[in-house]
Amino acid sequence: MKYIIAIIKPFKLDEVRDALSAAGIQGMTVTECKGFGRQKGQTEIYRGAEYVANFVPKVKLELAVEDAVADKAVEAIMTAARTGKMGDGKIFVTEVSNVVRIRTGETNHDAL
Amino acid sequence: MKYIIAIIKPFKLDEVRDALSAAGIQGMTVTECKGFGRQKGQTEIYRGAEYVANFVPKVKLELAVEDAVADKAVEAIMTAARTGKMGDGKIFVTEVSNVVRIRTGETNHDAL
Amino acid sequence: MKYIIAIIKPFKLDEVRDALSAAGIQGMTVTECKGFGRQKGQTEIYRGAEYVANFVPKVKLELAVEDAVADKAVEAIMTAARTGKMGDGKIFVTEVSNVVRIRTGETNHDAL
Amino acid sequence: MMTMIRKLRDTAVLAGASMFAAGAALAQDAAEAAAEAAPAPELSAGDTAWMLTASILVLMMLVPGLALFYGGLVRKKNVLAVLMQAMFGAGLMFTLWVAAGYSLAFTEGNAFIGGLDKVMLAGIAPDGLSGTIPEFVFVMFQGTFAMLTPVIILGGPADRMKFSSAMVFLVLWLFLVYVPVCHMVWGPGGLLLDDGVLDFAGGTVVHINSGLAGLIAAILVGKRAGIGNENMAPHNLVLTMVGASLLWVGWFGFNAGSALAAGATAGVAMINTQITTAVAVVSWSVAEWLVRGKPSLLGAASGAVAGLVVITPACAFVSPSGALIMGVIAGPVCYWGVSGLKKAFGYDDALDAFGVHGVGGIVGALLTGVFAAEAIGGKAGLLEGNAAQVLLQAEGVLITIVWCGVVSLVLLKVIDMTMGLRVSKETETEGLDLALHGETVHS
Amino acid sequence: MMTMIRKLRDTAVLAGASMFAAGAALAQDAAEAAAEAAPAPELSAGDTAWMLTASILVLMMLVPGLALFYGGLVRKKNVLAVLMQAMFGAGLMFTLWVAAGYSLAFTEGNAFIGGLDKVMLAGIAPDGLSGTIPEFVFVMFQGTFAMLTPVIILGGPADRMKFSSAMVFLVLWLFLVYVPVCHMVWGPGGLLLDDGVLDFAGGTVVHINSGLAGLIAAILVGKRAGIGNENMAPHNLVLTMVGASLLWVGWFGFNAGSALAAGATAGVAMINTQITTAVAVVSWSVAEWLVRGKPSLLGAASGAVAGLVVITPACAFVSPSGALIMGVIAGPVCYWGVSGLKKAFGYDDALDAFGVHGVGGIVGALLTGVFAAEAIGGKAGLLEGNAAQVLLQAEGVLITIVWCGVVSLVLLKVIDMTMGLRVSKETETEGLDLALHGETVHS
Amino acid sequence: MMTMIRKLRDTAVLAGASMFAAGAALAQDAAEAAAEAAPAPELSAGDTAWMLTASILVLMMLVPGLALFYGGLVRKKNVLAVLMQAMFGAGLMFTLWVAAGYSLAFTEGNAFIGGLDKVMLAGIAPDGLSGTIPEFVFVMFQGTFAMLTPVIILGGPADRMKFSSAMVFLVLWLFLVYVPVCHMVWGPGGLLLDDGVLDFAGGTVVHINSGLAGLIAAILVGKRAGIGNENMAPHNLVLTMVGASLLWVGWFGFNAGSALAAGATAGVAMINTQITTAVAVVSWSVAEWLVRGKPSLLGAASGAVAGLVVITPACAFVSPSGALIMGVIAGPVCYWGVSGLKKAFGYDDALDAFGVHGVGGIVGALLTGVFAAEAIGGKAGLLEGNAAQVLLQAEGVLITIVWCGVVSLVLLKVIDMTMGLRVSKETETEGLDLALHGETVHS
Ligand SMILES: Nc1ncnc2c1ncn2[C@@H]1O[C@H](COP(=O)(O)OP(=O)(O)O)[C@@H](O)[C@H]1O
Ligand SMILES: Nc1ncnc2c1ncn2[C@@H]1O[C@H](COP(=O)(O)OP(=O)(O)O)[C@@H](O)[C@H]1O
Ligand SMILES: Nc1ncnc2c1ncn2[C@@H]1O[C@H](COP(=O)(O)OP(=O)(O)O)[C@@H](O)[C@H]1O
Repeated sequence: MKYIIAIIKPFKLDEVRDALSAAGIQGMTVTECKGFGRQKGQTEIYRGAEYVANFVPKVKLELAVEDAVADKAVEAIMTAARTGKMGDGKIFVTEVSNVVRIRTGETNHDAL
Repeated sequence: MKYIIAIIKPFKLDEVRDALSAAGIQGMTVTECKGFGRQKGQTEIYRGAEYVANFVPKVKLELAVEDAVADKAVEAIMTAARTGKMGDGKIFVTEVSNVVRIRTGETNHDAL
Repeated sequence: MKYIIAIIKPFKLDEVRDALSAAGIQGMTVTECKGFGRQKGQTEIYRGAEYVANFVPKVKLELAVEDAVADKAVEAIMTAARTGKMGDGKIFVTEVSNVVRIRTGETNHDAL
Repeated sequence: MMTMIRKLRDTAVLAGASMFAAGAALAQDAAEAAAEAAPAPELSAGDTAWMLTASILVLMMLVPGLALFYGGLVRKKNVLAVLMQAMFGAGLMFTLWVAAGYSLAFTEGNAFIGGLDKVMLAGIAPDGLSGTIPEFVFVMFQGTFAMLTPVIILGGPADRMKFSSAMVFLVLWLFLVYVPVCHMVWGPGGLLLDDGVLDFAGGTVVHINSGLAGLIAAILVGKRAGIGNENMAPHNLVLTMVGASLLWVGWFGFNAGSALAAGATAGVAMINTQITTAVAVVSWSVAEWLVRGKPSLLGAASGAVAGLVVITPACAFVSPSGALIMGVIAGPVCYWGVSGLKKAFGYDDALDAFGVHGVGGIVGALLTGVFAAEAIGGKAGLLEGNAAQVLLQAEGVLITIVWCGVVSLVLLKVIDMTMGLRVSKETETEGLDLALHGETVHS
Repeated sequence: MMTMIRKLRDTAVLAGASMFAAGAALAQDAAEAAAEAAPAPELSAGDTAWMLTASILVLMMLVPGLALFYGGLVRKKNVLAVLMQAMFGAGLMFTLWVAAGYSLAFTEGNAFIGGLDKVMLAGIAPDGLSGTIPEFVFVMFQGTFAMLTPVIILGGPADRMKFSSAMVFLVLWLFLVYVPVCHMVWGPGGLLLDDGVLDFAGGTVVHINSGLAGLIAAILVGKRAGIGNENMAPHNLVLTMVGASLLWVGWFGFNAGSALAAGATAGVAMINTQITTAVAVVSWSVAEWLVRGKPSLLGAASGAVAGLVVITPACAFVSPSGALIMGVIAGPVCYWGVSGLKKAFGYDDALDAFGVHGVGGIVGALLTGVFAAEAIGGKAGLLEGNAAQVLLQAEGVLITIVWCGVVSLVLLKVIDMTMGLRVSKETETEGLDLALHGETVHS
Repeated sequence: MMTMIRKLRDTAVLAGASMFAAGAALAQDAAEAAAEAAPAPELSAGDTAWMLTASILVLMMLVPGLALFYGGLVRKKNVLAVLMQAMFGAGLMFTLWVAAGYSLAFTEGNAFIGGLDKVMLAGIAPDGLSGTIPEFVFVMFQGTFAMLTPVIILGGPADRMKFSSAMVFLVLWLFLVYVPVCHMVWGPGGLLLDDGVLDFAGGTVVHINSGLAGLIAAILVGKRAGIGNENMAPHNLVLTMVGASLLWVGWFGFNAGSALAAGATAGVAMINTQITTAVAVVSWSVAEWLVRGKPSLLGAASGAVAGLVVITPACAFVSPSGALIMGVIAGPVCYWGVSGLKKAFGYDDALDAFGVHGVGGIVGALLTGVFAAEAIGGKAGLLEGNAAQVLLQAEGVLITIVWCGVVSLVLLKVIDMTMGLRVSKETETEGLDLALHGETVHS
């Protein structure tokens, strides 16, 4: 199975979630994070000083999926999260060797 | 070595941590996150409107362990985190190829 | 490609980021988290009671890098994040099988 | 006729000004004394002490009161922008008040607007009196009303209106709506002064006025992006609750302060204000409990504000029992204003400027005509057989609605066509705090 | 000359009602008595100005003062529920106060309870006086005490008590504990009125009463789930500090307002209140510094509240030096109340309603008997040779404890058996904000 | 002797106490009336009502006002430490004020310091008057100034100064700087009392004094670690805005309260304070808008404080137009104080104690000499041809700077050499809240 990690713009979260639902993805986990990349952060001004935030607010999605669904999921995220501007984010695909549903103890495919 | 990612209900964190300690696990990292799955979020009411939060507050545990301990760790989490109700969470097991302890530079088994 | 996860002390973030930039790393993602390990948390006092926080505030860095750069990145993090005191943190290296840049659809090496 | 009106007005202003007095002595103490032989009124340290305090309380209603009430209701990315509207708006409005607003509202002119004699407060001496208090204190007290009212409007188009356009609008609105209506209602020779409309502390001038303008602005600026899909829940009801509390606390400066003296009238205004507010907290919450199954803090806090709005025109005219019934009505009606009514018409009055201030203001104005008790404020209402009072009240409401509605609409249209009312989609997405003010909350 | 002044002051103090006056007639009857021989009391604009302000200040102690003080101390998931208790409780209590509470407390009846003559404030005219202020203002002032006191109780069972049960309890408690004790202590013909117990601003009626009821509620509702294992640390001491500050600020309305006039007695009450509070901030912090190694903000803020509670009954009776020593005592003793005492008995008084208000109230009542200075308030205490006063004070404490204790216990037991006191385990886990009120803090 | 002191004190107080009186009757109404035939002054309930309120307002400026203003500006890990400095500092300073500060400042001694007659407020009777108000109220009112001023200093070295050292410094500074300067300026026989320097409400004593000490402390304690690299942006401007609002609200107690009576002078002080503040909100924001492209909430809030500081010495001396121009100046100049000036010299005045209070205090003192209008406060300034007044003002500024500068420097050096001024690098990194006070914000 695959474990997909996607970094996206926060305001795209609802759209991406809907796209994944449409693609049949049942579950995911979301974390607020800060990104560092080509997109530069907003400048904050205070009193005389100013500070260019190096970090930009992002949202991280994590979802475990069947191998077969992985491409569709990546595709769905990519389409829904894209604005075409810098900072749209990245998708990372890794392997997961085992998945367990805590409630039932089911594992692997059954646990998804 | 294994890298275990577990999504659990926030109020179970203390119990899970104790269970892992009992199983001899020395360290772990915890992040607040929001989950999307079968369990539905609470409805918020405000003025005339209402909003069903799709996301439920969760806590994510990450721990790197020796291969030999992995099953025991999964077991411990599963037992301690279970309430039997929807939304108890998931455990994902992945591979980690190298671990480094920053303070000493030790690697792999020594670093855990 | 490698996916490096590093847990460090929060106040070391700026130094580590600079070190990685110096090593040519273009992007990374940062999450606030809480660590559990040898370092013990601060004691909070309130009214008559007190509570030893088991968890210590940490920051988690995630970065996908070319295999060739991985060691340099680990090295850079290790050097910049080290204070020599307990709780300096850990670095975990895992494999990532695919990387996608959402904005362009580029994959793998091009996406980094 | 004109002189008669003028004379009546002078008496009224001296006797306690902030009501339609129509020959009645309402601020009993001062009024009666003045009424007798009318010797030159003297400064009363007691009245002055109260009016210094009352002015400060009304200031506190705006900063931080209303600012927090509104600030807690928006999403986190926009909270500083809301606070900025209140803080900058406060400074700007009072500056204009001193520059010309006070003169145009409170000196003689025609039926619609005053004159320029007291521009920059010219000619007011430190020992010049307004009734039994220094005129400077009266300028301050009235100025705090003129600061607060325009900022209430911005609850309607909150979360998406340009800061610059909002401020330009407030400036024009102050002079073209607030000042004229204020002059008509309270100023010497004002159009409505003779009609006998009852409005003790500003239900018309402050609440109907601002609520309606807020509605129009909300409609013209358009709905918030993402409404219906994204979570627009108030980001921090702690702030909103603190704001509502400070509004409650400060409103005594507004209502009891409108007696312009520390006497019996202030006492009546205080107890009635407290009663309607307390009851409306309960009645809104209970209505919500019945309809939604849960009573919310936002409901209780909104109920307090609704009660305060509703009792504002009535507070020196009705009996405690009347105030209690007004509280019973205030809660559910304004709750309907922010839910049923809003849903029915589909506008996006983001922070319910109209739902609470507009609806509450209208209801309060009308109910004043119903519950006015002769034994309390010298005027009988419907329940005491004077049905005409309700019609008078309706007249006051209508004139305000027409004037405010037309002028606000024109002003907003013009601004929309010139500088634009709304921020860019990107700014709205990213949040106004960073985009407009270069700041954000780090916690 | 000096004696004349003193006499005048004594009259003022006697006429200033909010204390046990040793054979004197209080509040109205004081006024009435004074009315007989003296000329009919007239409205004083100065006194009225102060009492308008004082009433507003006591309101601010509850919303947002106490609400924030308590709100910051709970976990984040329960903060809105705490604020809701204060906001809704405020509305509900004042509604009942007007409906019947005031009449039952402050009109003549028997030794335990007043009559129903002024139900719905019937018969009070705008120009009706209570001493030198409008009676409506007196109703308001006393009403703010009646709003504040019951809500203090809810600090004990905070974080786990059902909202509905809490409100039902407050309603019953208001009528069966607060009103009778208030009548006994301050009302015409009240049981304790003649005994000579000194309680200037309500140490007994407000603090012992509420603190004890809070303790009983905390015990009956049971301990918070997870206590000892989970982190129960205050989620946001910024709120608590703001709350403590507003309590400090507002308490002058409470204490100096209890003089019911802007005169010498109010001045004494003010300076003593300030002294004890300031010193208690230091003494609690230093005690904690010595015991724990660090002085905490929560300690300093709690010290302020402890000082305010302790000086409440004494503020017009003791000298500044006495107030200072009371401050030295207040801090460490209440610190022990929230630590040693609580640990010894093992109850879970979540926000230390008893530890601060109960313990501080008792200590303050007794110390009033120790430090009362004839030159200040006309009554000598232990240090001036009148040991009997301490016994009198103890009597007042005991009667309050017995009455309040028994009635509160019965009420809570009955509610527990009928509707239940405690939320479900799930609700407690998830947080009261979402479960009970459908809201949460997003920041 | 005693009577002589009393007489002197009364004279001083009657003359309007909180200003350099120069034989002129500044609190025109009360003072002049009293001065003529000068019968024994009597307690005025109206004046007392106002001064009770004013004292409470100044208290609110510190807790929670200044505490929040500063607290929002630091990083989240240090917010509780800032609040603790304000809360504990408040308690400590007032304790010392009662113990000896009041006596040393306001009884007769030599030109630099008073005597010990009223240590522990000995000899003050409940009916003792200070002008037309109880002396106890005067002690309280002045005490709130003595609480507030030292805490302002701590904005300079915020985020890195040891709590213990800070408190030791405040204790010494209170007695060696605040009390002497206060005595020189306002006390009987004070050095500057006769010079004719105009300072109505404490521009010198409070703002120049504290701002300068803050600068010196900031320099001696050194720069914050990581400044320039790490994000030092204010963590929560909501708190700062609330703090600024409460400073604005409370400052009327400070300025209009300094009239010590509810009369014409208080009215002038109120309107001028409001005008300068409102205008400065706008002028700072506009300056920033021009320079930086965006107007920030922090700018608007800072503008309010700058306006308040600048008008403080002038508020009863200038006309409304003068106040308006002072507001136009106040904003940009203090904006430069926190940006250009600070950058030029490279010190790390973390929360701009000097940039706002120091710069604003100096500007205000000088402008008072420019805009003083005889028709308002009885003294002519530069614009009315009295150029000498500006020199007098400069003298006042210089003497304060020298005294405060030298003593503060010596005190800080001594503390640095003995107990150390600065926390360890670890503590600074980890945050003062946990390290010094064992607490943190969980939200
Ligand atoms: N190598 C990387 N490893 C992990 N996260 C990355 C990496 N590169 C970029 N990111 C994440 O992706 C986000 C977007 O990247 P950025 O370079 O700003 O834009 P784009 O992907 O459009 O070129 C960053 O803010 C960061 O969170
Ligand atoms: N495929 C997935 N990938 C990542 N996280 C998941 C996935 N499915 C579920 N989760 C996480 O597990 C949590 C629990 O899942 P849910 O479906 O609600 O209950 P259950 O596991 O009991 O069936 C979710 O809230 C989410 O955080
Ligand atoms: N096995 C582990 N898996 C995941 N994270 C860990 C593990 N062990 C330690 N950590 C993280 O590393 C941090 C530092 O570890 P700690 O044992 O305190 O110090 P050190 O690494 O210096 O021995 C912890 O706070 C935790 O966040």
